[in-house]
Order: sequence, then C-alpha cells, then structure tokens
Amino acid sequence: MNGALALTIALPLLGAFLLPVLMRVSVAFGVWIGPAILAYGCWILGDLWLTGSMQPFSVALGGFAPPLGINLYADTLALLFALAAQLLGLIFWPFKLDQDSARRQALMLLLVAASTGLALSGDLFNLYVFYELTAVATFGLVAASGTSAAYAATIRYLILSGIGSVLTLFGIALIYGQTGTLNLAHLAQLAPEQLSNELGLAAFLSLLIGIGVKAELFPVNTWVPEVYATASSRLSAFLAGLVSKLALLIILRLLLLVFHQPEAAQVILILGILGVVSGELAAWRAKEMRRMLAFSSIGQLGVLFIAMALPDGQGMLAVLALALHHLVIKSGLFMLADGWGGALQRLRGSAAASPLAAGLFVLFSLSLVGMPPLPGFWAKFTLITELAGQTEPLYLMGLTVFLLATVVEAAYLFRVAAIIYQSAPQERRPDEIPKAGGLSLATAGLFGAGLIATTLLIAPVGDRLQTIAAQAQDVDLYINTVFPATPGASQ
Amino acid sequence: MIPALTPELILYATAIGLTTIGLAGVVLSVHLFRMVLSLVIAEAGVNLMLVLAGYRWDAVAPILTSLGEQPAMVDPVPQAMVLTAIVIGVGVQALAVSILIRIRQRYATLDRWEVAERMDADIAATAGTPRDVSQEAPLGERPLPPIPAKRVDPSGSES
Amino acid sequence: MTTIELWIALTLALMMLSAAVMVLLVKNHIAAVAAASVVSLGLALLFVLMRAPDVAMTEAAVGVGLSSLILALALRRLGLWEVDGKTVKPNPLSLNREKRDG
Amino acid sequence: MGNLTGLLFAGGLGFMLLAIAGGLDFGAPPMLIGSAIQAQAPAETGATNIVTSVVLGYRAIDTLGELSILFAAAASAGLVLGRRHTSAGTQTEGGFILRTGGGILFPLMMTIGFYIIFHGHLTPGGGFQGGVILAAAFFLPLLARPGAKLHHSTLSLIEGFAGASFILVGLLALAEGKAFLQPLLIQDTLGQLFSAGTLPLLYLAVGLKVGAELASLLSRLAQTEASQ
Amino acid sequence: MTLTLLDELLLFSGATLLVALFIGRGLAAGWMVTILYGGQLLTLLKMAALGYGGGIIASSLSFTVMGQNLSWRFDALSWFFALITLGSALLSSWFACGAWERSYAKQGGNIWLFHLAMALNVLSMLILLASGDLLSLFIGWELVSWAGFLLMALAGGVATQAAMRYITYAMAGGMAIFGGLALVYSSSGSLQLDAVLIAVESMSTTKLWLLVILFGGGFGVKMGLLPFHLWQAPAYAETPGPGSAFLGAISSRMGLFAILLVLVKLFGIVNIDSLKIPFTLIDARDLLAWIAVFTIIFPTFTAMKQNDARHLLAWHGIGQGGYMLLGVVVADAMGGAGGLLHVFNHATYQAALFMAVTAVIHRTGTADLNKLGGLVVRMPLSFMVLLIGIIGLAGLPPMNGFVSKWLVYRSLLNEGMPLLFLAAVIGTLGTILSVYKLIHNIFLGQLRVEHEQVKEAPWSMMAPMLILAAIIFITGLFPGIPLAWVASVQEVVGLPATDYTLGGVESVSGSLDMIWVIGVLFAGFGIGAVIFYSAGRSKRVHQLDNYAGGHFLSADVRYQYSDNFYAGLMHLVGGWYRGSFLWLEKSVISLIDFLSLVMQGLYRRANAEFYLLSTALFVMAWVVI
Repeated sequence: MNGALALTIALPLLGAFLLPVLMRVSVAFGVWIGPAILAYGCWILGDLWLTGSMQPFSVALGGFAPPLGINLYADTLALLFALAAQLLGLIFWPFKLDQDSARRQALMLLLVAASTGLALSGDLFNLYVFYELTAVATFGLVAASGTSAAYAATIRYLILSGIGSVLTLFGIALIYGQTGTLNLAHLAQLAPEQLSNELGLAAFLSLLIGIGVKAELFPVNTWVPEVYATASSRLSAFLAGLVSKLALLIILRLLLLVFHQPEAAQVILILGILGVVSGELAAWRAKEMRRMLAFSSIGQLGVLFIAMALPDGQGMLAVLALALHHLVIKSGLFMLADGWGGALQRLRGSAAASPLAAGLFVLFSLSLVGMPPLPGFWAKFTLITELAGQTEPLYLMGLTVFLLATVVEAAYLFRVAAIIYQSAPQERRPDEIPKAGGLSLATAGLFGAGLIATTLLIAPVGDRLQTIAAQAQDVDLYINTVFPATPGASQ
Repeated sequence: MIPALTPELILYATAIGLTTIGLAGVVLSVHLFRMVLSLVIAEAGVNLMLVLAGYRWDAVAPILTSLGEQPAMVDPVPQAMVLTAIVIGVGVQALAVSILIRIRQRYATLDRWEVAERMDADIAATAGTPRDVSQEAPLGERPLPPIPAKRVDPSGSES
Repeated sequence: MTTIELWIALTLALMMLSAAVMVLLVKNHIAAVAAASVVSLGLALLFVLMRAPDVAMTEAAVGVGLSSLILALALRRLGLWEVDGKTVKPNPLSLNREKRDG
Repeated sequence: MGNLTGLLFAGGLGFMLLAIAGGLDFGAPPMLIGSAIQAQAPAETGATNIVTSVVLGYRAIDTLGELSILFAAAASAGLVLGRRHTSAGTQTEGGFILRTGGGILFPLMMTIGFYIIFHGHLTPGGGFQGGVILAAAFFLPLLARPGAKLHHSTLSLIEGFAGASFILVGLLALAEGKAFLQPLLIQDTLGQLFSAGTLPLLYLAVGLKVGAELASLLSRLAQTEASQ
Repeated sequence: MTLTLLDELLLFSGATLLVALFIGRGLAAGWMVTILYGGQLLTLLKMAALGYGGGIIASSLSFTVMGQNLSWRFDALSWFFALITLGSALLSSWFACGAWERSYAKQGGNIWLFHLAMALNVLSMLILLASGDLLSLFIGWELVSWAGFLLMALAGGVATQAAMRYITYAMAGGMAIFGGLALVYSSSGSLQLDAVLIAVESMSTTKLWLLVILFGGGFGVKMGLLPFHLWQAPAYAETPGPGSAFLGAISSRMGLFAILLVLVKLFGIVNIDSLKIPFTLIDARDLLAWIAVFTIIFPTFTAMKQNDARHLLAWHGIGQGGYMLLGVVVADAMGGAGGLLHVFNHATYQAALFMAVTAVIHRTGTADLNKLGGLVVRMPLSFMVLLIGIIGLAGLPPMNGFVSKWLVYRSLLNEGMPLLFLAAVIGTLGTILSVYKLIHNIFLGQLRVEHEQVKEAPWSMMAPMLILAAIIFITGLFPGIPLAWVASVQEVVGLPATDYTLGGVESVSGSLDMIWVIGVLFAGFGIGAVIFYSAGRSKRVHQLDNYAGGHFLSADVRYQYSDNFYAGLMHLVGGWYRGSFLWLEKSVISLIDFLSLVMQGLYRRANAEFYLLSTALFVMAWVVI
C-alpha cells in the first residue's frame, strides 16, 4: 500500500512523457489523461491519509535502504502537501486547447510531479533535482503565455533561479564533503556532531538563499512581481499558492532536522522581517491587481519566514496554519484576478457586474488581514502568541512589523474593495467593465467555500493541525521512521 | 605570505574561482547572452566542487576491474550527482537561449536594462496603468529603440 | 596524486580561470563561447585526474560538445555571429553592452 | 550600483567560500554511504561501474527527475520557439564533404552511441554520453542539408516511449511486489552485458530519450535559423 | 442542554440577522426587523436582575480552538451597554421604517443592505459585550469594527472614503490590541480573565506600561480619543440617517466598554496609577485623564466650525466620549457613576439629535447649516426634540446630561483636580456655543423661501424622537433609574459604588436631587409665565415684519444670520487648531507612500542578481567572522 506513494510521482511523469505522443493520436482522449492521473494521485494520497494510522512511514525507492538509496518520507505534513499539489494541479489544470496544449499539459504534469516530490522526498540531492524540475517546468509555463513581457520575465527568473541552483549545489557539496551522506534522517543523526559549526552554517545559508529564490525570500524574490504579472492567473495561483510553500517546507525541514544553530534562525528572521516590510509596502502603491497580489504574497511569505525562525520548531503550528491559509487565499485571489487583472482603477463598478466575485474578494481579504472568526485570524493568533513569548528583542520586532504590516495590508486590500464597490463611471459602457466569471470564478468560489467550511469547523481543523505540527516537529520520530530498529520494517 | 601550493588549494581555488567568476559575470554583465554564459561557468565550478567532495587520495575510479580484493575507490555518489547536474545544466541553458532568441526578436536588444524597461512598459500597457516615471526617464518619454525591420522575423509573431 | 598530476592540475586550473575571465571580458561573442568550451574542456580533463571517468566523458560530450553547439547555434540565430569583433567597447567594465543599431 | 562594487562583492564571496571550504577534509572524505555502496553495489545491481549502479540503482529517481528536466526544457523550448518552419526550400545545401561525411558518419556515430550506452554498466559511459552522441548523429544530416526535415514526430515518439519505458520498468518492479525502480533480473555473474539485469535497459531508455530530446532541441535551434 | 437567557438573546439577534438577510428585500421588512429588535430588548429585560446586582449569566455556547477556551457571558456591565445598544437599535430602526425608507430607496439607496448592516452591528456588539475572555473580546471587537465599516460605507462616495479611513484606523487599533493580547498571553499563558487578573499582579512595570499603551491606544481608536479621533466624525456623519443615530449613540462606546473591562477591571486603576512617567509628576492615569480632557476640548471646538449639522453632532460625539473616560479615570464613586451615566445619557440625546437632523434632511434635503433657518414654524415638534436634545448635550438642567456632567465635575473637585475641572468647563462652554449654532441655524431666524411648504416630519419618524425626548427628560428628573444600573456596573468593574436615590445621589461628598432642582426650575418658569401673561401687553408680529437700517424689508428679502456663524470667534481661536492632527495623519500616510515607492523601486528597477550576491556575501562573511 505504502509503495503506491511512488506512483504519485511516477504516474504524472509517465503521463507527461506520453502526452505529446498521445495527443497527436487522439486529442479527445489525450485531454483526459492528465486530469485522470492527478485524480488518481489524489485518490492514492487521500486513501493513505484516511486509512493510514497517521504514523509517518518511509518508502525506499529502488528497494535500497535509506542511507544508501533515496527514500520518500511521508508524515502527515508531507502527505498533506503532496495531496495539495495533486489537488491544486487538478484545479489549475490548463484546459485551454490549442496547438501548444500538449506541451503545456505535459509541463503541468511535470510541475505537479516535481511538487509532490518536493513534499515527499527525504534526500537532499533528490530535493534539488525536483526543485530544478519545478523551476524548468515553471519557466516553460510562464513563457507559454507568449507575450514579450513574459519572455523577459522568464529570463530574469531563469537567471536568478540559476544562481540559486549554483548556491544550492554548493551547499550540498559542503554538506556531502563534511558528512558523506545526503539522506535527511542520516544528516539529522550526524548533524549535532558534524554540522553544528561554521561550515554547517555556511552550507545552510547557501541552501537557504538557493532555495529561497522559489520561496520568495527577500531579497532573491525580485522575479515575483514580473512573473506573476505576466504568467497566466492559474499558473500564478499555483506558484504563489503551492510551490513557494513547498520550498519553504524544505527550508523548514532542514532547519528542524539538520541545522540547529541559532544564527540560522536569526538570518531567516531578519530576512523574513525585510520581506514583510518590502512586500507589504510595495503592494501599497501597486496600481495593478496582479502585481499587488504578488507583492502581498512576498509579504505573506515573509510572515511565514518569521514564524519559521522561532526556535526549536515552536513556530511549526503557526507556519503550517499560515501556509495553508495563504495557499487557499492566494489561489482564490489569483483566480479572481483572472477576470480582474490589470489596472485597479478599471475595476470601478465590477461589483455590480459580478457580485459573487466581489463578495469573494471581500471574504478573502478579510481572512487575509485576519478578521475573526475566519481561519486567517487563528493562523495569525498562533503566530503572535509564539512571537510574544520570545525574550529576544528581534522577535518582538518581528511581531511589531507583522502587526503594522497587517494594517497596511488591510488598507490596500480594502481600497481595492472600495473601488470594486464604487458605481461605474458614466462614460463607460457596461461591456467595458471587467467581469470575473466562468471557470475561474467557480474555482475561486470553491476556495471561498473551503474557507467558510474551515471557519465553521475551526476546532477540529485546529486540533488536526496541532497533531500534524507535533508530528513534524519530532526529530526522533523522523529518524526512527527512516531507520527503524528492525531493518526492513519500514516497508 | 604565500600559502603552499597544495593540491587542495589549487583545486578548491579553481572550483570556487570558477563559481565566483560566474556569479560576478551574472551580476556585472549587461548583455543577457553573457549572463547565460556566466551561469554556465558558475555551474562548472560547482560541479568541480561536488567532485572534489568525493575525491580521495590514492584511489582509483569507481569501476570494478577484478573480482576479489578491491583497491580504494573514490566516492561514486558525488560523481553520479555531477552527472545529473551537468545534464540539468545543459537543459536549462538550452531553454535560456531559446528564450533569448525570442526576446531578441521582440525587443531587438539583449541589453538587460533595456529589456527590463521594455518589459515594464509592456506590463503597464497590458494592465492599462500609467507607468511610474523613473529617473531613467526624466523628462517625458524616452524613446525606446525601434525594432529594426531587418531583424524582425516576419514569422516571429506566429506564437 | 603525483607531482606531475599536480602540475597538470595547476596548468589546467590556470587555463580554466583565465578562460573564465575571458568569457566575461572578451568583446566577441564567438570568442566568449569558445572560451566557455575551453573551461569545459579543462574541467573534463580535471575530472579525469580526479578519477571520475564517467563525469569526464559526460562533461566532454555535454559541456564541450553539446553546450558549445547550442550556444553557437543560438549566436547565429541571435545575429551575434560576427567573426571580427567590430564593436568598440567604450569602457572595459561595462560588460558587453550591445551596440544598438537604432 | 557600480561595477566595481559588484566585483568586490564577488571577490569577497569567493574568499569567504574558500575560507569555508578550507574546513573540508580534502582527499579524505567521510565516504559514509560511498563505501557502503561500493561494498554492496556489485551484488545488488550487478554493475561493475559503480557510478552506473548509483545512477540507475541507488539514485534512479534522480535520473528520472533529470530526464524529466531535460524533457521539460525541450518542451519549453518548443513552446517558446513555436512550430518549425518549413520554408527551407530556398536554402542552399551544405558542401559535398559535409554531405558525404555525414552519410558515412551517421551509422558510425550511431554504433558508437549504442555501444557506449550498452556498456555503461561495465565501463565508463552510459546513457547520457551515448545519448549525446546519438543526438549528434541525428543532427549531422541537418548540418549537411539545412533544409532537411528531421522527423519530429518520430523523435517525439522515441522521446515519449523511451521515457515511458524507464518508468514502466520501474513500475514493473512495483507490480512484482518490489519497490518502485528496483533493479530486476540481477545475475550473479559480473562483468557481462546481461549481468546487470534491467540496468542496460534503463540506460537504453535514458540514451534514447536524451538523444531524441537533444536532437529535437538542436534542430529547433538550427531550423528556425534556416528560415531567417 | 437548556438555553440560558443569554443564549436566547444571541439566538434572537442571529434570527434578526437572518430575517434581514433573507426577507429583508420584502415589503415591511423594516417593521419586521424593528419588532425583532423589540423582542431582543424584551429578552434583555428578562435579564434585568443583572442591572440590580444579579449574578453572571453564562452562555452555553463555548468551545476550544487550538487550546484556547472561548466563552461568552453577561454581567451588569454587559447588560448596561446591551440595554443602550438594543434601545438605540430599536428606535433607530423604527425611525427608519416607513417614510425614511421610501425616500432612501428613491435616492438609490439599498434598504436591504441597510437593515442587514444594522442587524449585523447589533449582533456583533452583543457578542462583544458578552465576551467572557480576552480572545472572545478581540473576536467581538473585530466583528464590531467590520460591521461598522459596512454600515458606514453604505452610502458610497464620500462615505466610502470616510469608512476607509475608519477601517484603517480601526485595523491599527485592532492590531495594537492583538499585540497586547499576545503580550498578555506570554505572561499569563491563558487569555481567561481570572488568569490575567493573577498575571497582572506579577507583571513588570515596563510590560504594564506597554500594555496600557497598546490597549488604551487600541480601544481609544474606537472611542475617538485624541489623537486617533479624525476618522470618527466624517464616518458617522456620512452614514445613512438612522444609521448615524445608532452609531453615534453606541458604536464608539464599545471602546469605553473594553477600557472598562480591560484597563479598569483587569489591570485595575490602582495599578495604572502606579505607572509613573519618569521625570514628571504625572502617571499613566493622569495621562489618560488629560487625554480625555483634550478629547473634550478640541473636537468640541472643531464642532463649532462645522457647517453640516451631522458633522457638528458627530464631532460632539467625540468630545462627549471624553467626559465618560474622564469620569471613569477619576474612579471615585461619583466620577465613575458620572462617566457611566453619561454613556446612557449621551446615547439618548445623541440619537434624538441625529434623528431630528435626519428629519430635517428628510423634509428639506439638506443638512447645510448655511442653507437652513426658521424651520420652527414648520416643524415645531422636531424643534422641541432638538431643543431637549441640545439641553441634554450642553449639560444643563432639567435634562439628563446635567446629572452626569454634574457628577463628573463634582468628583473632579472632590478629588482635587482643579485644572482638569477647568478644562472640562471650557469644553462645556464650547458645547453650549456650538449647539446654539445648531438650533439657531436650523430652526430660528427667518424661514427661507424654498422651505415655505415644508411639513412636520412624518409620525413614523416623530414617534421614536418623542420617545427619546421623553426618556431624556424622565431620566433627568429621576436619574436614580439608570443610576441603579450604573451602581451595579461599578461594583462589577471594581469601582466604588455610588449611593443613589431616585432623584440623584446622596453622599457625604455631595448630593443632588433632580426632583428638587427641576421643581424649582419649573416653579421659576411658572412665575415667569404668570408675570408674562398677567401683564397682557404682548403683540403678535409676523416674522417678516422687520426693519433694517430704518427701512422696511420687502417680503422677498430674507435676513439670515446663519451664514458663517461665529466668524469672529473662529478668527480668535482659529489659529489654535490649524489641523495639526490632520497634518500628523497626512505625514504618516506620505511616509508610507514614500517607503512604498522605495520598495517598489527595489523590486522593479534593481539588479536582482546583485542583491543575491550581496546577501550571500554578507551572510557568509557573518559566518566566517
């Protein structure tokens, strides 16, 4: 049963390889392959989630026991994000049919497979490979929109990401040179002796900056506004919603398992604070929906980094809650931006044209700024209580910045809401008013419904998140799962 | 003081030197093609670094020549990783140049600042926002370089 | 690693580093691509010294051959295939600012 | 920002990295998993080239990921560069030597490529190196006759099925109740072509995929140039 | 599970919201909602024992989220505020029904949204008032903020802008409270009131200071305390008529409720008194008192400048909040009673005044004080209500405002705070001047030509206004009725309770019996009337029977004193408030704007790779060194 986990990565890859061929044979058949594979992936993961004993397990790929071979590590956290990857892949599936749809769908499958791999893999270099696969698939998908600006944005992203991979590889080289292993569990065993020194710290920082490119870490996130402004909304939603969280998850795992230096947390904290400040402030002046969302996304990721910097994984629950919350909200908002992209001033009167979309926008905004009893409030609450409990002034500064940024965020989000609800200018014809509608509105509605459902079920959801966080925080559990006392029992 | 010319100094210096030169090139280059080239250099340096991480004194290549007693071998794992990394690198590079080709067709330039400016203008035009006036465009409109007719691929607009 | 190997390594290292610097500074794009493939070549040879024949072969095939081919093809398509570098750089540190024809 | 600042920063970074890397124990790596793999690899995978056993056995999923990256890059480049132009009729052909040479070289390179691929588990070389040579072999006619049509559909067929067979071999192991990508049919004898079970098969898939991928990439880069 | 009375109330309120939501578009929806408010009020009255020292009524609604217990309950404090909330909601909603609704809809307003927003406001306020721990307090707080935003933004245009300003302020306040909450949590490990009470005792002075600033500032934003008061007047004034009556009556008092709960009940006035400001003679409590006094003075004089009746009233609302805080901060039996009683009194006359002004707008279509006048002959009942209201507002006998202000003044004198007393009296002076402007410019002077045909306000509007006027007078005559509730509130929040009688207070430090005061007053009126009518030499003249400079004025020339009222006074004091708070607000906004520009530049025009490299260098250098 657990072996089926590998299928969630293998099948999308298989589908991607075969899709161009099959689409040539029969388009009508080909278009269903991708969604079918992803739906099956969802089913596998959902099945594991529901029937599993909630105990983490490890799958050795190729049948080679973990420190030698590569393993997939599936605790509830990893399963959750793997499931999110497949599910969001399904939701944001590029349905559009044209001459490029085979390639685009293949790339999307690759992106989903890579995201799933990022969530599950327990090997450092393997993570790097999936990370690169995510990057390359993203380049292709961004460039697929075919505008000149998209190409320019892609090349900027590509070059930044290239530097990121150079730094990541450098960090991996340092770690391997020092410890001689790449397995995260093995590293976790060795780290207290071998990596709690300058070299370990340097390796971590290289990895942090390298992987941070995707996680929208300040200041290596300058690609974000352009890419989100030029890519299709569905892709932006996937990138901002999921991929950034997965990169963050890797950094979190590294921090938790391998690198325990307080300096590492401090760097993350400082960069996180700068991210919040720069992102939220830049969004304040944004004149255009997607750029505003992109900047706001940078700010939110900064908040996540602040949460992550809490010592000894105390921020795990906050990170998890904030990440999931942001995933839902940003996906929904980008879906709305599908119809409402472009200048904010053009949106005057759109509420009358599409009231549901306007309502969803307000709902998402309210949750984003943390209005109780919406889930965003609880996520923020878990963060600030942890932050206030710290004695170091830097954490309190993080708290202050976070609170002030929320005010700024509320101001610019509701400025947009006010514009939407303004009556349309007289000189505009009704058909000039941007409408949010169709599939993207339905998708946004899906996220909105999820948000409301979570609001109603906040108590059980909160309990579940706490168990997930507790499990993810447990380093010994991780090591014992990957290296069980009786060999082979993990299978 | 001149440090002794030990092998590790030479090799590490080469690896890190290549990486650094590559990174510096990416930062300093104005031409996008050179940025891609610089990335190639940086990747080469990191690959060397990875191989160095598995190098062992007086060892042989990790290939069995005879059964029975084995001589010391260098670590095969980094080599496998470098194999992967090299191929990944070339894939990214190919993608990069194909995007460059398109940019050159559309913007008639590969100067990064000009490309960035054109991109900004493009995004603003698509979104319908007025462009922020920057220091780079102090008075009124600074004319962007026109796309010369001979460079335009007549079929370049097919996608 | 024997002394001879050490010297070879030193030579290769110097060659690679200077080629790498050339990649950035040389005016002509073709020369830059050539310099990049010199770096790859040196790397491949160095890998042989490092007892990594597989990697060396790959680097030789991919880095020296394929990558240079891709870059060269790209140069032709980019219209930067100018064998004699006629463009004059105003400032050596403004790295390869493209001459504008507009 | 001044270029000088950038230069200084880069130099500083290099110095810092060197200072950090100096902490590594050069020439005496810990080789925790390295030596374990050396000890077990011949028995577990049946390959004498231990790098191959790592690439296709212990870290096979990395290789799969790498193939996917190459595929993604090729597909993306295809997306970016769009459809091939077939306006090649006006192009002049390559010189006589190139054409004839191409004719002779093609089978030769194919042979070499496949040889390298199939002996990847025994000697240095393997799918990647062989694949590149295959790609070069495919690309040669294109150089010789710029207007020549590369069979893109064939290429993508090879590409798709090669990649798929890599995964299918892996899934076969899963279907047999083993782990995904576990090597099958390992023989006890070492040093022969079929001693490594499915590994040469995997390398064949890798080689074909890499070859097809790169060939289509190269042709795409070269072909549109022809139309300019 | 049996439903407690509080459950019933909350369910009732929720049902009202649902009715407004689903059948609010139908005919007579307003009446239905109004009746439901009446039902809520009745349910509340069933809990009347709370107002007379009864025990706490808990809600059976409580749950645990992420380790936090949330519970809701009512005590005397909640009950007192809920009474005012529901009373003003009932009367405002009643006022809205019928004629006003029709004309509002005719002008393009969405009456469904209006009732929905009102119901939402009431429900969220009840939830806030019922909060049983700090977390539920914050939840209720935010709900009230956003519900208020909805009501304020309804009218669109200027109103939306005012609402935006409000929500920005409110978010800032909310975040200050949120931060305070986190700090409290870090030292008590729980947000239950009991745990916090214990934790406060062992808190360091610095932390307590920080908390007082955070909570005081956060709650003060809603109260409109200086310097966070700028949002309030425009936001309340631009709300649709009955909405502004409701908001003006109770909304900003939620801030006072929270201050009473957190600063007074949990932290304790004694603890706050012990927070000395270094190098000065004053402490945190004095600081609060002075803030309260300045909140009385500045907005009151700003009110005088207003030319829009609604804005004038809204500015007064800010100023009157100062009296309440001042009374509470003085914290003796009389001051506390005065402050709390003023909440009740203010709600009554503020609602009456806003309604009267809305009635005038309904009939004339304008609230511009320069374009009205002489309406007393056309709308005599509205004039009566407005007159009663401004007497209450100015704090003159025989109306209820006099009682509460008298209590506050008396306590200031008793406690030996003459400077504060003086300042408060200056504030009252401004109040009297500006309410005179209000009544004069609307109702006195000559009737304008365009208002010749104006009729008295319709009865649907008149009835709630008259009820309010009656309450203002009755509670002025028998202040003992609300004082009974106030006394139990004082007990609950830990202030000394006042000794009240039906006619006022009776204690060693001072006594007041309104029955006597009013008796004497009316006796005086009676004597005057007897003299006036027994003389019998009066003559009725027409309003236009005037001379100017020795000439007769023809009937088409009207003589208006109302334009640019108090010009001379404004000239004298104008220099004192050149809008320094406005300047402060603008400078904060432009600072943010500037920083935002810098950050955008950082992202859009910069060399990303350079950032990457420099970051890498810095972190590496940090590692090595």
